[in-house]
Amino acid sequence: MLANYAIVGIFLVAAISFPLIPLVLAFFLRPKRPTPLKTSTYECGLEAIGDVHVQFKVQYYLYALAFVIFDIEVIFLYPWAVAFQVVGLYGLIAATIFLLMLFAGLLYEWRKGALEWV
Amino acid sequence: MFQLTDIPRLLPEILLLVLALLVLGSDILERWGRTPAAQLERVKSSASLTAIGLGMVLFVALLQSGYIYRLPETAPVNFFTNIIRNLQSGGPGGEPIAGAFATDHLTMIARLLIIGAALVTSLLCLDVRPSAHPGEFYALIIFSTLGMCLMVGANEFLLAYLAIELTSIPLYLLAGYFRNDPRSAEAGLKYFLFGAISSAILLYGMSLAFGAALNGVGSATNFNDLTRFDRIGTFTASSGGLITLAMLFIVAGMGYKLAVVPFHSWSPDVYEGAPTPITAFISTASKAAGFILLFRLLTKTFPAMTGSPTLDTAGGWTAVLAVLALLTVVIGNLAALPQTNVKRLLAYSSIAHAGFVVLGLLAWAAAQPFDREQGLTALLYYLFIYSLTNLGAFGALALIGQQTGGDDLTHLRGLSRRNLPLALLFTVCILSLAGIPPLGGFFAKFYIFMVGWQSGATWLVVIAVVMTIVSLYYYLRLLKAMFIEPATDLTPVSLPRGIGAALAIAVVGVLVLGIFPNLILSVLERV
Amino acid sequence: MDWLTILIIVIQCFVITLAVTTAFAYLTLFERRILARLQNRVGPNRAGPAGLLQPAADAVKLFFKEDIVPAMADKPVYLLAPAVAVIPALIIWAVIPFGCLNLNWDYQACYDPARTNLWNILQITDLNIGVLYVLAVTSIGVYGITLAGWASNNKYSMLGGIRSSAQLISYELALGCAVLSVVMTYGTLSTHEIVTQQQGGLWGIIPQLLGFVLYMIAATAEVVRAPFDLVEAEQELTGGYNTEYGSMKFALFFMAEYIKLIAVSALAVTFFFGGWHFPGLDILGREVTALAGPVAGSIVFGIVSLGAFLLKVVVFLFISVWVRASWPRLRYDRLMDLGWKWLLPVGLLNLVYTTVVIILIPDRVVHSWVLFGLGAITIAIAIGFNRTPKPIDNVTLVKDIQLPN
Amino acid sequence: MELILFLITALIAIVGAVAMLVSRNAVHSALFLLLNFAAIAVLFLLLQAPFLFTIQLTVYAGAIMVLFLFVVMLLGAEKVEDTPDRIAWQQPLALLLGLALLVVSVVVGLGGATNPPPESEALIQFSDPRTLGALLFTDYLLPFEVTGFILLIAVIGVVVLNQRGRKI
Repeated sequence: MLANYAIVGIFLVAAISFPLIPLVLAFFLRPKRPTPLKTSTYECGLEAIGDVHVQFKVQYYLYALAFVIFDIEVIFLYPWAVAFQVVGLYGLIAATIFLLMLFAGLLYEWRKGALEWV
Repeated sequence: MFQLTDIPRLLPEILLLVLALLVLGSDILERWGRTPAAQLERVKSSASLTAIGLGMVLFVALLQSGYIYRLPETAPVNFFTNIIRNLQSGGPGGEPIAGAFATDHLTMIARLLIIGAALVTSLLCLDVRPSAHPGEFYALIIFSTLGMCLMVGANEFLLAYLAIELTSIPLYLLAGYFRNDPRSAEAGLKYFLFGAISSAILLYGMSLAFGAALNGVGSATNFNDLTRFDRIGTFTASSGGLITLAMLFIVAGMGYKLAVVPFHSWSPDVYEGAPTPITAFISTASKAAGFILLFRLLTKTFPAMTGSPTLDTAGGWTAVLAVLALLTVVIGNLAALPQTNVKRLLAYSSIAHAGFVVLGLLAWAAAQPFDREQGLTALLYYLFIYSLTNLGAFGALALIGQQTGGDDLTHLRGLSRRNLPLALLFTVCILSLAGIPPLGGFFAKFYIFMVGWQSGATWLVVIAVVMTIVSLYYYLRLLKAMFIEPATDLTPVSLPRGIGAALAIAVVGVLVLGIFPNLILSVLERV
Repeated sequence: MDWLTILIIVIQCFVITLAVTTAFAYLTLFERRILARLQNRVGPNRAGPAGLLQPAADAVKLFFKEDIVPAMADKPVYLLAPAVAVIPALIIWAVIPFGCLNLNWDYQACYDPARTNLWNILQITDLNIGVLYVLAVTSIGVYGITLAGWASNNKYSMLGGIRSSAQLISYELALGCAVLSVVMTYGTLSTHEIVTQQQGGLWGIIPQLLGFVLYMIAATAEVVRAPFDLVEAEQELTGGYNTEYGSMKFALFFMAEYIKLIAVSALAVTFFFGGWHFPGLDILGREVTALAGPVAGSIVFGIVSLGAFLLKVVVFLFISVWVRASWPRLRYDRLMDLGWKWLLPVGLLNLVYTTVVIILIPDRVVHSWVLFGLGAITIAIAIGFNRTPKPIDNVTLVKDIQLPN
Repeated sequence: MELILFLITALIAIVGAVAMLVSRNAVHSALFLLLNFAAIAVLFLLLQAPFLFTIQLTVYAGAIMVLFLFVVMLLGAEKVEDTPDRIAWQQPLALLLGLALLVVSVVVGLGGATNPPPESEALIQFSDPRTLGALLFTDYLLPFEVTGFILLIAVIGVVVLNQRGRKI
């Protein structure tokens, strides 16, 4: 079984070398004449004003939190998806309870307005 | 494998889940108005649904356990007896879900204790107004109760761990529920950080035990399998450092949850900052569940590592616990002496009481099986009395804090003139905590000292008795503030029905169980 | 494993990586030409015959472009981000079967779900958790964009980066649900097994019509293609997360996006359109084997299956370009609503359908068609529900204003 | 071979963890933690647990770390400020105790490994996601469901801690 993953490892090496080769090549080929104006931050063509850390909506963070939770729940259903024909009706009941929790969580967030982009 | 007969065995847990979803659903699916009256109604409906529901679950659990009424075999067959028969088929004995959960007498009794404590807490909460999200407040209490019920019956590492999390996560949220109050927010954060670290330590201990039990076939997380195959049952302290390390980690991890010195530093801050009914809940039900889980973990996973509390060469977990008990009793009581905030004072008193409870665990080192069982009985009795008393004390404090605007000793001044019944109820609880006869606290302490003595930890019992006398000082300070010191403010304090009922239950329980301990001991002895 | 096998594997890995990158280069040309046609233009046609050398010309240009690193940027992360974006896009390909060329020279082994006697040179490896591997790699793909946005130290980049990562994670859930329903239908996580189980014309789209629709929407959002390309909303965010990137680094981001697009199309083919299956493929394999021996049989089988696969992928790519030419961009709140309030609940519903129907009706063909019907009904209902909401109209129109006389 | 792989991965994991601790920039810390997660995922793979490998990547690397990055970026809290440590004696003490624990663990771990490792066939059978799924729905049913409850509570917690009861 590990052999399969070793092949993935080899492929990973290939995949890592692929972006690196053009980057390194370009590093030697391209001109390098940076000036302070060139390397300044772009902002509408004017001088950049203020810090990058403008205030972000807390909503981004709420979505990320909700994502973590639901992602775990969906991942947990994968072993069941391959085994549900083996574990049969009781497995179905058990998974239904689990799915119910997922639905309840989603419904709760929805009703509470946590999924609202306002 | 899951079987149909498992359903009645897990019935209280299933009902708790349904109740929690019901409370949550009734809150989010209803369109509540924005007016204060509508908001008040919203809180009231969630709170009363929780209280009534918990009462019903308690009733079902009580009926199911068969301690009050056991359906005779010869009873006629009709609709009602069928219900009861089916219910009681889930009575003591059996291990549902492939042995992951044990529904023995210990679980049954502890379940009653926990659901009862949750019921009293929900009564206390009838008059607390969560600023926002009232429905979730009550649903979280029920979820936490569900976690504790699973914790006391957990017969498997994974379930034990997850049950602890299911208990703790709602409690973290509840402790920090009033986000606008910096003390509550601090309590929530501190509780969470300490809880997370201690969970990690506990989990590490569990995985070490799992690894120590590893052999050619694999390992098991189930306690039965761990011992049945002699994988771990034969381990003693001298035979493997790994298993000793596992035991130490488990004791330390649980020690954090139980706020045993030196793992106690979170508890005064959390107790002080959390909403007072939640403090009551944390200090009673979650502690009781933790002790029972600790008992199960230690006796089932490390049966050959018991050792002796006399601190001889044998070592073992009783020796570790004896040291912890010594530290807890001494430091808990001494640190309570200078406190001026009543919640902090009671927090330290709770720490000290945890030290006494550990004495009951030490009894497992005794030679005779009879003495061991006595130890467990004493432990359970102590937990019952302590829970009732603490619920009463914190309940009264919740009311005082709500109506006088603070919970410092100064706020207690002249309470006897502002509301005598409340002062008297509070006094009974304080005296029971101090262990004054004929209240429950006295007999509980007496019993546990006796058991500790038999286990061989005589030195510890002597120190504990001395410390009990020391503790009288700070308990009496509370009484002095209430009855002797002059009041700065003489406006009467009203006693709402919810808190009144909760206090009455607690005080009556303490009195009755103190005077007639056999009422409950006859049940507890079945363990 | 002997040295020859390892050598073959190494060559295979590099060849496939090269093939995928070449495919990316020509996809850009393909897209530009098709878009041009759809807009009544001609598109790039000067470099080489019919513009076929255009990608090479682009590459040469990118190599010689000056590379500017903003002074305010967090240098290590800034340099790392493009690589982090490309690598996940490439390694998804490890489990996708592009065809079946059995080096043990037995074409029938391709139809064996157990993979006995199969050494498929047209799939890098078959993992028993292949589908989960795809999801895991996709979930790593967020980092390239997020880090690029942060490291540039530019407001547009930051906004674009955060926006796109929120979009990616939101649609990852829907994607997970859609893929989960496929896994449920075939009861396996191995991509090879999923393909073999679609033998005989009962392609995945029949039991999983709903799953397919969900997958296509979610996957399009995952690869930030139109109409979900808010990341590069030029009018609001200039270039989004790659505002401060130029030359080869920019090319790498571009590459990551297009390779992901091809990968997602290839996965759609694998899950819902029978992978490399093609009607008459097994007859062809049998006849050629009978005619010219097993070696020729499996080689012909392999080439034809690869061709069938590529053909299907090209159809998907064409649809993607077509969509880009026809549909306007979504507004961000609508985008989030679509992900969380439509795709996720419908995806969960689809899971419930799939389980219940499969457990109740064990017969493969019957339950496939029942699921097809259920899916079609659900899609119809969802479309019926989703009327375009009235625009919030709080602007007083000119004609309503009473002009003073 | 496997031992070498294990040692390399374990080393990467430790280096990632230590670098995460000492890095002064929160985003760099997060990236080092990511490296650590990836190494741990590979460790799972070496233990013949491919399912855990993907979970580690999807959940920890793909979801939780994204959340971390979001928080850091949203708060603009990349740079750690040097606030004077009010309890300065804690840090050396903690280091000392941690080292002591490390030494004890190593000694115990080297001395205590007396049991033979499980047969690799049992492990390979367990590595099949089907076996895992079947186990999850039979023997480990209760923990599985409890996980669902905990996740529901987590959803509640997100809302309770983040919102001031704006809607309903």
